[in-house]
Amino acid sequence: MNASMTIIGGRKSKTILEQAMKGIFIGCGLFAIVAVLIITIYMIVSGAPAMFTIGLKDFLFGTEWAPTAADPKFGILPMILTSLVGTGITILIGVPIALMAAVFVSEVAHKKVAGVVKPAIELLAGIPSVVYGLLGMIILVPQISKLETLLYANDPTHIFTGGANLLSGIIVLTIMILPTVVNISITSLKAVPQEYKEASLAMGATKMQTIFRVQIPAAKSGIITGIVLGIGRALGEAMAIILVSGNVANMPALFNSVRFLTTGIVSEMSYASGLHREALFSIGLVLFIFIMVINVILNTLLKKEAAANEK
Amino acid sequence: MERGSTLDIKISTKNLNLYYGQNHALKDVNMEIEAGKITALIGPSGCGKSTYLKTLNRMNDLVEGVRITGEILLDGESIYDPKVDVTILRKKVGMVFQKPNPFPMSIYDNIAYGPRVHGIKSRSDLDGIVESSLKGAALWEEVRDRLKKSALGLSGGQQQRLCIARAIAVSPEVILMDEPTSALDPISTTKIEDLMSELKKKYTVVIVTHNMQQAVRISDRTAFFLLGEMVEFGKTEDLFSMPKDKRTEDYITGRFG
Amino acid sequence: MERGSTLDIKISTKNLNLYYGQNHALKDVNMEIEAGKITALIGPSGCGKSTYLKTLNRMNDLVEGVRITGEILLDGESIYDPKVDVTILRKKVGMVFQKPNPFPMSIYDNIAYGPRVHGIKSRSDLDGIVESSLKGAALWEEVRDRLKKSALGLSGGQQQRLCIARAIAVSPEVILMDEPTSALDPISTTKIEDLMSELKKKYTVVIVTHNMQQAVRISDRTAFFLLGEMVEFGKTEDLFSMPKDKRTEDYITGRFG
Amino acid sequence: AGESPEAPSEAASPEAGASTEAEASASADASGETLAGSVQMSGSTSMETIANALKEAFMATYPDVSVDVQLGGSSVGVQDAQSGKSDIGNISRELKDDETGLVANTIAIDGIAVIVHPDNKVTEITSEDLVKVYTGEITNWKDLGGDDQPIVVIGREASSGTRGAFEELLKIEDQCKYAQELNETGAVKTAVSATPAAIGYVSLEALDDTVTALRIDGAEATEEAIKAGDYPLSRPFIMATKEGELRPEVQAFLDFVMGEEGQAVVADNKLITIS
Amino acid sequence: MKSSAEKLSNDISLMKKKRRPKDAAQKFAIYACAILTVVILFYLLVYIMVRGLPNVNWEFLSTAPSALNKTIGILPSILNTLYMIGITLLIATPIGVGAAIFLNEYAKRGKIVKIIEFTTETLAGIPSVLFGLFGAMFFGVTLALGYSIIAGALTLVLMILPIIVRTTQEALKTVPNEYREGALGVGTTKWHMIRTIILPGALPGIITAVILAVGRIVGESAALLFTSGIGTNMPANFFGHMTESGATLTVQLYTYAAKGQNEPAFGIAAVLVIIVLVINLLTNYLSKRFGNKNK
Ligand SMILES: Nc1ncnc2c1ncn2[C@@H]1O[C@H](COP(=O)(O)OP(=O)(O)OP(=O)(O)O)[C@@H](O)[C@H]1O
Ligand SMILES: Nc1ncnc2c1ncn2[C@@H]1O[C@H](COP(=O)(O)OP(=O)(O)OP(=O)(O)O)[C@@H](O)[C@H]1O
Ligand SMILES: [Mg+2]
Ligand SMILES: [Mg+2]
Ligand SMILES: O=P([O-])([O-])[O-]
Repeated sequence: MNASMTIIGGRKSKTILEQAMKGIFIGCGLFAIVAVLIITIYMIVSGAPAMFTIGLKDFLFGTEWAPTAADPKFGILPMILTSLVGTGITILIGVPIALMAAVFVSEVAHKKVAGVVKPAIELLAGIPSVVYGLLGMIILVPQISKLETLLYANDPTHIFTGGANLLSGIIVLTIMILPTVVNISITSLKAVPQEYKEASLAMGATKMQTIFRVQIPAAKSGIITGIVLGIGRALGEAMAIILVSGNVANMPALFNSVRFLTTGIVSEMSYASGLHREALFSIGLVLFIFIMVINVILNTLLKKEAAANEK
Repeated sequence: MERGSTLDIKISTKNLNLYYGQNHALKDVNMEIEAGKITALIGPSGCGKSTYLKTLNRMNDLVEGVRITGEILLDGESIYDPKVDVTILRKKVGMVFQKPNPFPMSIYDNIAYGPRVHGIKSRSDLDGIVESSLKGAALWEEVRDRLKKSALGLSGGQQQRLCIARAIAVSPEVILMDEPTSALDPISTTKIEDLMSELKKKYTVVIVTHNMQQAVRISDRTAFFLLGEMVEFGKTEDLFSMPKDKRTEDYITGRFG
Repeated sequence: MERGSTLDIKISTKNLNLYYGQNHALKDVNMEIEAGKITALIGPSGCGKSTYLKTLNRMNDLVEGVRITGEILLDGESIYDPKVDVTILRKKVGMVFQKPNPFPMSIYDNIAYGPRVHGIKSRSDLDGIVESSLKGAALWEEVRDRLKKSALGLSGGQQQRLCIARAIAVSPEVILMDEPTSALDPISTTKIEDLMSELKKKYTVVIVTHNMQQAVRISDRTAFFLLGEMVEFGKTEDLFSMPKDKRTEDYITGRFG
Repeated sequence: AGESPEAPSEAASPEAGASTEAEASASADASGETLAGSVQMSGSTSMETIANALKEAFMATYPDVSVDVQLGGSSVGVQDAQSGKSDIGNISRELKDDETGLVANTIAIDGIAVIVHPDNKVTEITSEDLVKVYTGEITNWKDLGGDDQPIVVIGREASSGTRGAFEELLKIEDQCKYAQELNETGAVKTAVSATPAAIGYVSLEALDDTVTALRIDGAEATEEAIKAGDYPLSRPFIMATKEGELRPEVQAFLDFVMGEEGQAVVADNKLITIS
Repeated sequence: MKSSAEKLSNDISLMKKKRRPKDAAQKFAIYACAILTVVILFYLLVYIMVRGLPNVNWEFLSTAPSALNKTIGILPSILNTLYMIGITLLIATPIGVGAAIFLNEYAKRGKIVKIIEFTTETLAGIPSVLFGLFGAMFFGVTLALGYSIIAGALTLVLMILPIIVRTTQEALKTVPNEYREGALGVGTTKWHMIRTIILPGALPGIITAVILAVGRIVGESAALLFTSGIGTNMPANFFGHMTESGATLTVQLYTYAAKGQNEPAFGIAAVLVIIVLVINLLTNYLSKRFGNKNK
């Protein structure tokens, strides 16, 4: 506490601790970079060679997946298409429903109703995805089977799936992403400044006009984030849909037994060896690239949007 | 515009009481707002100025637990009648808020929003309305080249004039303004004050202000509120030069508030 | 305390320039701050008062992209020398901010925070420092019974005096205050103004204020800043009664700002 | 001579090994109480129940040995045992010619039951028809004397020993047209029990009353029919180990399984013991 | 078609209610979707509980599954889940909090921050199957950890790191800058300031981060199936157990579901719903307290 000490120089030990802590924090920060680098490199190193051994065209556009046959085939087009179609339809159905439900909770519902519904949705967002798979397997698949029998009764060429098919997979995925998208949409709708709503109503707009023309557009970036998350969840989900989608690498059709990129990996991961195992890593790499591309595209879109709004 | 030509009273308030739950926020307010004039509402913070203003276009309906008794007539029609279509009411009685609140969309779309809501779709009609509204709000020259740009890029004062233009765009009869300049710098404030005298040529204006000089400068009538009561109401010059009520006098001479 | 007895200058600023990225926020400031006096910095918003104040204890180091040229000497030692230990500098040059910012801990711990940082551990020493600092900030009587209570429970004015006490607790030589009363009510303001004249008996005080009356009331020297320039600096009474610069005159007569 | 490392692994019965080696080397594996370590098994899902039952019985005797059972199908058992990732590979079929380097310890014989939904009128099938059903030549139950409903053909994943044995025994390798490929014996059983038009194959051991086992070529799917050689679909349960010397706890486990106690567990699980 | 002048005309009584078919349709859509969502979700919740709770009894909760006795119990899975949570958090929390501190308190806006934030986002976007794939190979084979709880936990560390970094960053941002200035103004060093002012202020947020991470760990299956496996042995040795295979509740639920053993699967599902409920209540409670404190 000696006030007349000089301000120059001073306590070495303190600076060493300072520097050490700073170093530790930098290290922690770099950890994420290292992790992503290792994962990326690992995926590429283990996934890329097989693609070339098999031939990029045969791999990506081959329609037959028979890795253990005497004359093995490694075509993953059915899985790619299944993942794209499955995720696409899921989002197409799930997002509007989720958005409307979010509007209901945040704008329309009575406080008390919202007070019950919101925590329930949060609860369902937190439930492990396998539980949705289990429920789909028990509740949904038998019903879809009945529907299938009804629809294809006179079609001798149809291979019956017993309800375990793309349609079941899509329904399970849709229900699974609902809570996530609803939650995020509620949050972003709530974040829309009250002033926008007031301004719109004060001009004689109705509540619905206000919701659809002002509030939803203003919440757009948050809602899109929710959609991105939903896409990520749907595209990346494995354990829930492996239980309900039949798991044969057919081309996607609602009543076909199908394999997604994810379930393709999971179902053979435990026993694949040699080129087969490498091919699974290649599927992983394809999935990885899909996710990256979607994230990057949507993020740039979002940023552009945000930038445009600021100008 | 002047529909009620037989009568100069645009809005009349009769025994208005308003409760926020237990909080009795407006107490037996009686007041007649003249057409084509600027009426200023003054009073210390929390006295109910904003609350009263919001009863005039039923923006209070949004607040939960609000209870209202008494009557407000717009051109002789009771605005709290259950049969009233609130959207028509609010089209007739526009509002500008304390904090400029343009929508996060282009300048053009901000102005066109109201007309579109009321069913106008034709591009040329909209173009015309946008231009005339912006001119009416003295903003046209500044933004004519950037109508497609986001309104959030405007300065605070410009944003507030945009909000005025947006309110004008649906051809209201009354414009309510809640401290429209309190968030602005002096230059923007002057611009908006200048605009007011233009506005009253076409619209009936009711303005809340905490700035007594402003009330004196721009308004024809002034009402002084205190603790939910309308204490005094009269010609602005009279109210400030020879207040009838002791409380008004105390307030305008700066003894409280 | 008066270390520089041969010299009355506590801090001298030489050709100080400061840039926030592209923004040239301080332009060639030269100024000598006398020991044991209160120096007030006045000027319109954005003129660089806070910026200059923060250069004096290097709080600007926290801002990204700051670039500084020129020199500031504290008792003849350059404070921007690379060898300087900033923590010692800040111990010597304490700071009180515009918004009272007590830590979310007890009153006692708030005051003891600084001394603990500087290595004082003994309970009785700390007790002594806490008491004397609170007395020095004229807060002791009001809080002696609630030292263990959270500082966030104090009123705004008390919180600000607590912050002054916290600054005093490390026995600084200089205390910088950035509009310390602008967030306070008149009574609290008076208390703090009264405190100032006490403080200058022991410390060199530099205060930023937007209130010219306050500068007149409390300061010995006043510096007028405009657009990053130090326009005029002199005895407070001289500066206000016969400003040398036209711009100073315009400002203190209320023609702008 | 007392330090002979081969001795324990060569010992035919655990009792004999234990009593002779105990005094000689005083090694830790000498008695059940002091034997410690871990035994890693992986592979067949058909063998999951028996493997877990044997594990439990073994760990009751040797509490300090931790036995772990992982699944993945018989091919995983082959690979893991070959690579040394597991001590024991569980394989529910014969080893193929190219699966070398392993000692095939057959611990039991199991049948493969062909199962249908309990409501299905069809209760028996010839092996020729079975081939046609699985290769997609017959697609409706009415062609087999059942109701007019399309057949849902359920099978196992490629690494399955059950599938391997089934397809090999019927000589339809790589020719099956499956509607569903499931990863576990239990999953096939559940799927069949939930799908009225389904047909599937599972380990005999997994049978219960949620499904009906078809008679094949007139023979019931039972232990007796298999022993008598009437029922065509049977295969061994093999616990394969790497050639060469085994760790004492692994050897002890195998000895236990082959011994009386182990075979009693095997019998309890409706499997045919090796005698 | 009315002209625009007519449409905006004020010659209309307030009492003339307009008919708005579009509004009605939109309202209908909102209600329909909301009811659909709510009905489905509540039905599922009730279904899980009705089917699951009857299976949950003391024996179910307190024993290991036995193939010999044909009984089912989830105690090992409960313990494995706790192991998984413990080990994962022990590693991920300091790293995540440290990274957040670096980003919020030390780093200057610039490339490195952008890269770290980008990679954190990337980590958050990678599907858990890929973590499983990577973890099984990298930790299981390359680092020779095999099927073990530790291999699973290390995999999960990578997965939950983004949650912890982001949530902690948010928490750090809510610590008012005035505190930092106040502390530095009396001459404290940066690390001391972080330790005494910033971290205590951000603590509720960090706890929230940890709870969110727990939720993620509890719910994970794909990343664990191939890393920590499906073992259900009771831990015999506290530390030794980490190197053994161990199924968490969710993994065990999956294995039962995959085998078609639905009753125990629903039993575990019911237990998981209750766990998630507790986690949500905790986060809500914390964020409320946290939110109020800063007002
Ligand atoms: N939404 C609300 N819910 C409950 N009470 C409210 C609400 N809005 C205002 N009040 C209360 O009603 C009273 C009047 O508030 P009002 O906003 O009308 O005051 P004001 O005169 O506009 O004040 P200011 O000058 O601060 O804007 C106050 O006591 C206020 O607390
Ligand atoms: N952290 C910062 N980064 C960039 N520019 C800044 C920063 N702080 C201040 N400035 C800019 O520097 C100039 C001087 O600001 P400063 O805060 O010193 O003004 P001031 O005189 O204290 O004003 P006020 O009376 O409003 O507090 C202003 O143009 C301001 O925008
Ligand atoms: Mg107000
Ligand atoms: Mg300042
Ligand atoms: O799981 P399998 O026994 O069929 O290999």
